[in-house]
Amino acid sequence: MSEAASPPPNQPVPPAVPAPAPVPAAPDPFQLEILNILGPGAALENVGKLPTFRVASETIVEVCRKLQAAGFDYLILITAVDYPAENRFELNYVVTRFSQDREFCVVTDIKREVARIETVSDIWAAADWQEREIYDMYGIRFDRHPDLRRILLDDTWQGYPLRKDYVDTVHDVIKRPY
Amino acid sequence: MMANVFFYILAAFILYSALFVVSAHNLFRSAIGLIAVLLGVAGMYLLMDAQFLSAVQIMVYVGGIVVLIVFVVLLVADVTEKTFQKADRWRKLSAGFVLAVFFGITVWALDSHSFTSASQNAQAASVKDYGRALLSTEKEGFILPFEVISLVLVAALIGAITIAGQTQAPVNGQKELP
Amino acid sequence: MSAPTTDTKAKSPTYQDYFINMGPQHPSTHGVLRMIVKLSGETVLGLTPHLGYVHRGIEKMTEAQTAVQITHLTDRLDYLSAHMNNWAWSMTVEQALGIAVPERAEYLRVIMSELTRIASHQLWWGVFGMDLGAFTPFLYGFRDREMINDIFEKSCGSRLTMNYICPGGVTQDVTGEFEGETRRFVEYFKPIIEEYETLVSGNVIIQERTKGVGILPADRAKAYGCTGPVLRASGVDYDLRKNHPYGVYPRFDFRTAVSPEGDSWARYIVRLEEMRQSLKIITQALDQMPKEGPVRTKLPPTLKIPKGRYMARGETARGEIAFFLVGNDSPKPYRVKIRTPCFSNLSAFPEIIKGWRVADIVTVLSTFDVVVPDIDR
Amino acid sequence: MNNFIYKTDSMVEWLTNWLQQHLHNPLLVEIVKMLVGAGVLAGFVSVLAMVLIYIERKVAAHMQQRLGPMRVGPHGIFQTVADSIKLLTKECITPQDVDRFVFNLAPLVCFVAAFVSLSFIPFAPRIQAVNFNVGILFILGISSLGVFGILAAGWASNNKWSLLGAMRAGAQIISYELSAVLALLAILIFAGTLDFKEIVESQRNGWWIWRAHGIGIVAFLIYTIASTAECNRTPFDIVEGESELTAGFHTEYSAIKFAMFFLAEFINVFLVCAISATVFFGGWMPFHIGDMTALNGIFDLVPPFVWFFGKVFALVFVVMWFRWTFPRLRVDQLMRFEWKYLMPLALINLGVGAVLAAYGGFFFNKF
Repeated sequence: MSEAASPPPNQPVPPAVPAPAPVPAAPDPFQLEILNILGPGAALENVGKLPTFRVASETIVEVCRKLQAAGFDYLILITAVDYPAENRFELNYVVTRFSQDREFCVVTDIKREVARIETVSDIWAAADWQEREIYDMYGIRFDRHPDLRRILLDDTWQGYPLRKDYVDTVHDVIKRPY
Repeated sequence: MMANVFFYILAAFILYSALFVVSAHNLFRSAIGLIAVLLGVAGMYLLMDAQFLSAVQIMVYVGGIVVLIVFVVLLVADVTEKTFQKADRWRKLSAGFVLAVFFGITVWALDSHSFTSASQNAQAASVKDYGRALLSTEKEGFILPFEVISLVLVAALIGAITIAGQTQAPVNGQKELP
Repeated sequence: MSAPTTDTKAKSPTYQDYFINMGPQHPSTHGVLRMIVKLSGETVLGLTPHLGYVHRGIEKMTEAQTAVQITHLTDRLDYLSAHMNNWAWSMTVEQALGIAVPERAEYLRVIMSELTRIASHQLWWGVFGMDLGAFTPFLYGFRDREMINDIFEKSCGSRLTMNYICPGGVTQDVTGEFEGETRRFVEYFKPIIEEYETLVSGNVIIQERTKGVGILPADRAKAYGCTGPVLRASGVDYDLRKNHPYGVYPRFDFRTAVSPEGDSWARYIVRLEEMRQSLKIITQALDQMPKEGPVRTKLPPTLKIPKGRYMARGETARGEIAFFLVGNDSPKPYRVKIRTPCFSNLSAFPEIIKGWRVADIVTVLSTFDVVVPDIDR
Repeated sequence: MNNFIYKTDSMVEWLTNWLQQHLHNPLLVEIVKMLVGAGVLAGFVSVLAMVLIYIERKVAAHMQQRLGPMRVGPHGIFQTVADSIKLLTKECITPQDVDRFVFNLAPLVCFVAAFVSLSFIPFAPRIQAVNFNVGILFILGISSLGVFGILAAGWASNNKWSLLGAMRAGAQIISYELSAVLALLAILIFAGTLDFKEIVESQRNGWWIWRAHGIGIVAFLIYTIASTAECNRTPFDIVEGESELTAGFHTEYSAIKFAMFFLAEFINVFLVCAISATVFFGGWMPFHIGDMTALNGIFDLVPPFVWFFGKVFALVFVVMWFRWTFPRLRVDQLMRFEWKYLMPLALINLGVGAVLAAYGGFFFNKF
């Protein structure tokens, strides 16, 4: 609800909290600033309510380094989304500053059969475990990662459960006749 | 009558424990045997009405020395580990020989010495007398041995601390603890 | 009990390496958290957490459920911050669908969340005492938490996993006794915090055990994405309620509890101060709250989540929870990623515990206040 | 009441006569007498432990604003009995890969050490199982055997947490024993004897805690701290440290073997408090105030064993109070406290005490 304009405390209490305003199609100053930092390779996507910047997967480390240098010291999360129909994984890096109240998302695509990207864990230590989780759930390998192991599942687990085409071959819970 | 019965019980106990010390297959059990031997000897002292000696025996040997031995065992030994190898024939033979020689010497010594029963004086000695004797500078006083022993012990302590301090390996990444 | 073969971080064990297995069944890991600790004597040389013992695959489950159903999963994350988790998820859905929330519901959300924060910190305070070997604070903390649980029970019939806050407002209005009871609790609890201080804070042993122990420097805390009291105890003035205001929080006068030291003691006093600030917020919210009105916006029968990315963040008792939602014009979300505070906070733990003693693992872990289901999801 | 207490001599005499009439064999008589004594002591120990556990639970409960056991019997007084029966009838589990002999021996050692030590304590005039002229030395010696039980338990369990607990126990108990003994020695210098009976007798004119120039008070404080540590009680319970080591040396023990450790712990608490009461608070001696003969007369009417147990249980309560208010120290803090503060203080106290005993008179002669 970052876009919801919260009234300042000295104003009279409004009757109801307004619904979050829709994101304008044109980039606002904040988004322009990010575009500036990211350089020419980045494209703004305004689908949904989270400002999203698409970059090429080869440049992800470079992009993250630029962001970190620009003071974006808080990596909220990294996550992957699986699009089997389009044969790609989408990696989302949600970043903000500790001194700022707006976050944005840097998105990059990788091919499903490659499933490999460089780590950003040396830029933000928070990425360490987040990337391990993605490895665990999607099987995406992070090059140069210091300790890439499964984090939540068993070391012996077969498959990557958050992929859309995952079939649980280990647990037969559904097959049991109840 | 009573004393005799107890003497034989204790003697058997001490002998059995002593055998246990040398025949146990790991260090910890030997230490237990040693404690039993020392307790048995303390019991012997009690039979002879030497209560102070008995108490000191328990305190110093059982409470101090054996506990230190046990401490060392804890540091080096594993429960499942058999610390001692099975003796080969030569070792058994030589052990038997040494034992026979020692037994012979003991019997000879006991035989050649004429024992006199303890005087009334010795039995009546109280803790106060011991204290006086230890610190007395008279002809029969023990002040010199007492002080020499304490000096030796202090030297041993300091030496132990020095050795322990030297061999402590520096640990990587270890912070100075407050 | 020997060195774990799967642990790639540990080099091949030598006879000097002494590994102990802390957990998964251990009284002080607060659930089923397993840590492999490499020791030299009592000194910790390295620590590797092994997670996932209560992994329930909530993120996978969300892909098969509708937005309202997912609310029920969220309070199983950090069960001590159930209201805040509900709220953060509700905000995500409201953001995606453009649902407005009635005024009274916003205030109820704030009051419930702050009560939850107090209840969570009360429990933490008790468990903290117990982790340090004092059993009595545990009972004191639970005694006072009971009053809050009673309030929750009367409002929604449930004491732990409330499901009270839902997309569009709250599930039902509170009873008439609610305001009086909450005020009575606030009045009761103000002096009790001072009792907490005299029983535990003033104790020499507590101070010896916590001051200077397990220091988390501000830059490392930021790098690891630590949030909540753990971050604020490292001197970073960052509280979503202030820095990223949501709901009606901007209308209240309160202070972010910050302490610069970064040690266990700082984390302790930050939480005590947070309880005081929460009491302040509750009083103000009760004063400002409209006495009547709707508490829930009528929602369409099916909530289709439009295509795109949405994210909402909320401050729970342990830090920031964020729901990252990807919709594709269907009632079920395409992907929900839950960023939980304990996961990030715990990731900083192995680094700062090196060089401390076995007993300090317990102290520092206790002041990190992790809830294992929140880590494992 | 008084009659019963003071007539124990005649009871022993009657028993001896009766045995002699029926057994005719002096050796057999002696053995039976010993067995009877041991039986009485064993019964006493069991009941005492149950009472102490009940008291502990009640003290804890009331400090924590709850009621504690309330269901079994009025105010739950039979709860500990029920618990003991449960512990005795449970299955004795011996884990795999333990050193069975040592594993089974360890609880016995702990229990016997505590049990034997109790026989030296004078509960009232002429009620004392054994009287040695070096009784206090014996107690200190035998209680140091208890450490060995803990070390053996920790080692034999083949559990790393147990071993950590045992190592801590060894270091802690041996260190704190020094302070405890030094504190007691300061008073023993004044009393001039190591015999418990004589120590009590020497306080006919006043308890040592008041009479010994303030040395007594310092010594008492040191002894209380050090003996709490020796019993592994909070704030020095790092040996068990249930939040760190789960249960330390007795993690792997169950049923009757665990009960023995438990029993030994409570007997040890009673024991150190009994020593403290005997050495510092005059044992079974009634409280007297100088010339106030009337008041002293009233105090004299209270039987000695009530005085003794009153003092001991008051001290036991203090130890329990510690447990339910204090958190636990860390192991290095614990050792630092002993070697840097407590032991030097005890040494200075002993030195000053020796000088005063050699040259000075006594303060507070009237108490």
